[in-house]
Amino acid sequence: MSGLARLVGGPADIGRGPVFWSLVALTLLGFALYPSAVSEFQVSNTAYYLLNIPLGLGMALLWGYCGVLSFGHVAYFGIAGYSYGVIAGNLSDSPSGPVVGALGGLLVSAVVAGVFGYFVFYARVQKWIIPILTLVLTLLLETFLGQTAGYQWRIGSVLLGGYNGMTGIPSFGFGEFEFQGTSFYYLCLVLVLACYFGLRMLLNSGFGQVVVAIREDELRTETLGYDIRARQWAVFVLSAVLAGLSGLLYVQWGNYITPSQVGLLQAALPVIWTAVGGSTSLLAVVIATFALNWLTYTLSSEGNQYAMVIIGALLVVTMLFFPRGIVVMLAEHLDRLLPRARREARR
Amino acid sequence: MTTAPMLETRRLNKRFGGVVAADNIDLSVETGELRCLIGPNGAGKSTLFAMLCGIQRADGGQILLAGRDVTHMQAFQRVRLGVGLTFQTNRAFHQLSVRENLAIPRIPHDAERRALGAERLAVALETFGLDPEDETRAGELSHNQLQWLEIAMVLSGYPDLILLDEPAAGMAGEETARTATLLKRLNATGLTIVVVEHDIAFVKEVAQSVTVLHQGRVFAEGPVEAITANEEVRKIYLGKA
Amino acid sequence: MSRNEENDKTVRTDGVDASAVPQAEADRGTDRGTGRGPAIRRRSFMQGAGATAAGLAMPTVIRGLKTARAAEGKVKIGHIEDLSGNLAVYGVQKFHAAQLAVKEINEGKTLKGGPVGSGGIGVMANYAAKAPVMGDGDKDLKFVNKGGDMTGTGMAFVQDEDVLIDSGESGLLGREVELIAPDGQSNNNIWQQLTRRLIQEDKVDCLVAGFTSAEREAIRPIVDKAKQLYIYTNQYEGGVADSNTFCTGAICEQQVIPVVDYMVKTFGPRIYTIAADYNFGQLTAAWTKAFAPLVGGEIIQEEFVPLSVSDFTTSIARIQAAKPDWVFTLLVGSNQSNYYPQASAAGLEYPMASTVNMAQGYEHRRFKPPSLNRMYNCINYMEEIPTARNQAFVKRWYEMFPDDPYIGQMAQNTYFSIHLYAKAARLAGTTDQESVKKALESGFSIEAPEGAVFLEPSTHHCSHYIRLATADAEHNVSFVREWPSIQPWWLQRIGVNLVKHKEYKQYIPDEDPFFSMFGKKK
Amino acid sequence: METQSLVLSLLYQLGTSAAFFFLAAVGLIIILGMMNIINLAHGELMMMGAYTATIATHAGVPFALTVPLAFLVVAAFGAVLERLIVRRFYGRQLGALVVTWGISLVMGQGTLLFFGPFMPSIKIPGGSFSYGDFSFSEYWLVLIAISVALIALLWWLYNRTTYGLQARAAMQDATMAKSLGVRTGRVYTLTFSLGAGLAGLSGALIAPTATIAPFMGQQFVAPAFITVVVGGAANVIAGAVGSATLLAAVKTPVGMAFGAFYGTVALLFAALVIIRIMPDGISARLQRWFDRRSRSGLL
Repeated sequence: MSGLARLVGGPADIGRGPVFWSLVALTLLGFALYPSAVSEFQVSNTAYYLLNIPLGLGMALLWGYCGVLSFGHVAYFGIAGYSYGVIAGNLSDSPSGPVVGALGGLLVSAVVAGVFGYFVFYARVQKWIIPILTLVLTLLLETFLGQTAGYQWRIGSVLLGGYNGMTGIPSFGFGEFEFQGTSFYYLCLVLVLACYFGLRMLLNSGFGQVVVAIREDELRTETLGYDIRARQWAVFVLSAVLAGLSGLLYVQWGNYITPSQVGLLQAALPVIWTAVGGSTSLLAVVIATFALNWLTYTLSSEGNQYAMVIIGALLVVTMLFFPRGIVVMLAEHLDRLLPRARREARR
Repeated sequence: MTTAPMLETRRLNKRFGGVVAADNIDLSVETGELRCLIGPNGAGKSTLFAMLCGIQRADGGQILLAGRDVTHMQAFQRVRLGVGLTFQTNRAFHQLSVRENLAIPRIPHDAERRALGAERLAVALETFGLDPEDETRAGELSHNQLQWLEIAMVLSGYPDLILLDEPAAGMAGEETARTATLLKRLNATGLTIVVVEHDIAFVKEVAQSVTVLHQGRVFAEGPVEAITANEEVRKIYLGKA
Repeated sequence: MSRNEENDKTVRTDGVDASAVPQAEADRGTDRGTGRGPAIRRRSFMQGAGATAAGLAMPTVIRGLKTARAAEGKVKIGHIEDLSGNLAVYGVQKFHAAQLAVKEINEGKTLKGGPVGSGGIGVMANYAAKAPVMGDGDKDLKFVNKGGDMTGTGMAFVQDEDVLIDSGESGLLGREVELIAPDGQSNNNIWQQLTRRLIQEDKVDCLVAGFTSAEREAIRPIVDKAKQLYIYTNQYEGGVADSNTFCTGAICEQQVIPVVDYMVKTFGPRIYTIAADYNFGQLTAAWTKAFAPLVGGEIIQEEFVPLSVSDFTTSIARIQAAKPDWVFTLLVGSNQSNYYPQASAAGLEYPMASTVNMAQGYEHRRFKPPSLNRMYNCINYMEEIPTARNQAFVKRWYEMFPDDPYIGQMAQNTYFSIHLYAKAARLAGTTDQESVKKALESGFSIEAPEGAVFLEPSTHHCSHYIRLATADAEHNVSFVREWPSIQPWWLQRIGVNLVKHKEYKQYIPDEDPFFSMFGKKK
Repeated sequence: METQSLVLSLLYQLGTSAAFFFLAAVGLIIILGMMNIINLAHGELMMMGAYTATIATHAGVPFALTVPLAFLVVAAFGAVLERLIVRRFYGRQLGALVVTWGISLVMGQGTLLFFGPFMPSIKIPGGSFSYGDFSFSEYWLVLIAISVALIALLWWLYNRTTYGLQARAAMQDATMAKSLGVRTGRVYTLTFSLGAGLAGLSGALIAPTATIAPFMGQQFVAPAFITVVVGGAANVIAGAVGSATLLAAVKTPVGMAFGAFYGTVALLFAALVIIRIMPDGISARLQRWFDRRSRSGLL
């Protein structure tokens, strides 16, 4: 195996062997051709399912691979979204406004996550407290943003907009070109692929191995000479940037963001996607994020008042029968059914 | 001036609530020495061990590594100075393969240490019959193999001093002997070894010198024969003290 | 879903003459009105006249725009409200209102009303120039509560009792009306997805949607991109100037000013404002602060409460420390409703005024008396309005939805808004959206259950029949004062004219120099 | 007189606020603090208690009796929940989190479908009295007293009864407890059911002061979690009492001086700071303090 193939195809995620990769290729082909087969509306809807995936991936990285649960990652989603809105909105005359805005958005969420992460990890705060700390942070952010309705909350020419949210956020683009509809869909698709394969390679690298080692046994890893605080911090910031990427795509999709995007209800969602798919696999989280977003929309689109009951019951059943995540456990099952493919994969 | 001892503690203190776990412990281990720390349950062995490797903070006193004060250093910083350690319960990564376990430790950049470390690791792998390219999941190994794997794993970080907490716990006679052989062979390469042990037979087998801890204090210290013959030490072990 | 009876389907043949339908309605109105009081006859005459005037104007306005889509197929009304989740309380009411309106349209019914020209004279002609009798003791109150008395000496105006008349066709323009009503789940993201679906996939002819301002702002960019005809039926903070959006709910200037005026004159000038800490609360508080000095009032303290707060002990103590004459409560959502029982139990007995409670979430029915004792609220609709037309509406509602707990202000707004859309489409003779928007901009008046409502063309907002409702110690509701028509004037004052200049934004009071002299917060 | 009544009012606010935090958290103290189950359905259990009390009151049962009734109903429901679902998630904290979230969705929306969007509330028992400028609700004083009684009862239950001892043993080391003959399965069921029942009880107690609606539980979730986490795990009961008091002591004066927005922000900020400087929670700090006192012979 060449170095690159080993990085991509390594054991950090489920799915190895030619059968798997041909399935992936087929699925990708399907996604690539999808816009030409359906209406503009379905394309934009599918883009929405896709744009949530980096947030889910960040969650899988942090929780599934590093063992740190954040209940407030939507804070970075929101921070990136709002920052993009402020920067790109103020630079709306400049052709590079959206690009600067996007970079700025990611940078701001990385900085906030960096400061908060330093505060948490370098103090060696107990692990089970981290979810609550992160949740409190995002609730603080929501409370603050909710009351920014007035003119004094204007940054440059952009109003934060309070609870009603920030409107008129520019779409992403370069110069004259704007990502909208189908092109936005492809933008999401490419970014999701980049995130997925990037993370897969990262986790198959030495860095990834140490991250998994930290999840398995912090003390053991530290006494092998690793500063686990620095690694946890780095993973935290990286996952916050991924959440921020979703936030950027979200505001570019709807040209709009509200404080409820960083509220309690939204905060639980990435955790749910990750748990349902199986937190120990990137691919599982990708699938679960896509599927659950699709399901939520489809049920509500029917105007069915039982939608929430169905989703709730589904979560309970999934966790009862697939405690380590539905995708992960199905994959393991499949693995057992196909012993030959498995042996091949080992090689 | 003589070179500083590999490991030294000065008036090390630790309390838990009302219990004194370490009471002014002075300890000195020379480079190349193989020292055993023994003592009955509750003597303060584990606390001392935890303080040496930086898992617990001392309330007072100093810890020096090759003459360098490491009292306020984090565990990983001490490891980078050349300490390796194993725990009482096996803490190899059960989810990872043997190869991955051996690949995880952080390797120092110093070429001299690398060469020496690689040699020691090779000794360990040979003694235990471990294959460094083995892709078997560690969780599938037997208890003995896991214990050995953890020692090999620590050695893959190329340390100058290893602290082992009951390395032969739960092993049968033949395996215990193999572990003892390894410690002696490693020691012969100049590696400093500190072993916390319960099993007097094992101590007799490997140790050159022994420190006895009792109620958080250094109770006795000396060559292994003198200590095992000591009447007071026997009393402690039989609970008569 | 739309529960329409498929019977009596008198499908009209093709192209409907633009002016014929309102004319026919007006005629029918005259027939029905025969033998009633003179006022009604005059009303019918005016309606006819309005229709004729519009008919004259129409050829240029509407006919040229008749690029209608094929007349076959159903007329689709998209309706998004929250049927589940936190806001379902209000969403389900509004959904039922839409179902009722669509059912009536399909059964060949319409509300009275028609285009009356951009000045809205048709509305005002219905009333005498003299101000209505003000409530000042039992004697006079009765008159107003009954909506006037034909033979009484204090009579100032009169309203039609029977406003639901035959439309002359079943359905709309000979087509059946279909309601497509997905569930917003109290989640802004789903709102955006559903709006895209209704516009791009279902290609609805009219979108009626939105409870919170956040929901409206979430979907407005999508609406504007598609130039979708959109009706927002909620009471809100005001300021939306959007060529595609028609706001049929009451706004600050229609509610805050009358109630503050009344409260200052009745109870005294010292006002304590406690408001929800978000756009609606802050902007309404800003209106209060700006207006109170003009009637001699003074805001002695303002407190803004985050939406998550549900324990009001400290706020209650602050009010007691401030000793106001009355408290202006602009609290929103079910957490914040807790204020009322908590204040009552703590012995807080100041008179209260509001523009949000009772009419939306029927707090006077849900909370045990006397939590809302001496609560005064300016509303455009409450189920208790004692007029005959409203009682008939309430009866129709509960025949269709016998288990509903209450008919709120927003539900009534949705109800008349959908009828209003149908009338405008008939006037346009097509469901082509640009044509219908033009028709809606022709100065439309409709006889809603609350009273006459006039859609003001330049701002796309409605004049409303505003009543000052109050609850007593037993939570009986009475109406102490009425304003038969209050115009939405603020957007006009700052120069918005959507007929002439297209706009797509929401103004906030800070953009108005008139407001800028008052600080907003703290 | 002026100052006196202001001080009295501040004390009263502090008491009610602390009682609110404590009541919001009391069920969670057991379920999160002791069993380590992140129970996101906590709010819905409180909602269920509130509905039970409200329905029973409307049916003519005196309010005082509906409170124990709510305890029993929700405790029974909790026992069923534990047997059927929750018991498979011990030691799997995050699985439990998702499952309880699912349960909360089903309970909230199910209540909406079954009982409609609102339920007429019940009257707050008792009247009010005033002193100086301020007036006070008698019912809240009763709630403060009940909170104190609950604290005492819980302390007694966990420190002086066989069940309490067994429960604490089982939570610390299930295998060990099992080998000593403790029927851990039953202890878990009892404990979860007790936690659920307490949530129901406090839901019923808060019901008269709240809007009775299907999603009313959501308002308690954040305060409850913050209270328990700030309290810490060393001694969950003492911790929760300490943190409820401390949080109230931050929120009340700030809220009184600057208004509710700053009160809320101060509360959340205080929580962040406290967790940061006392990662083991207030209870660990308290315990150390007691230890020192007892060593020096003061206690």
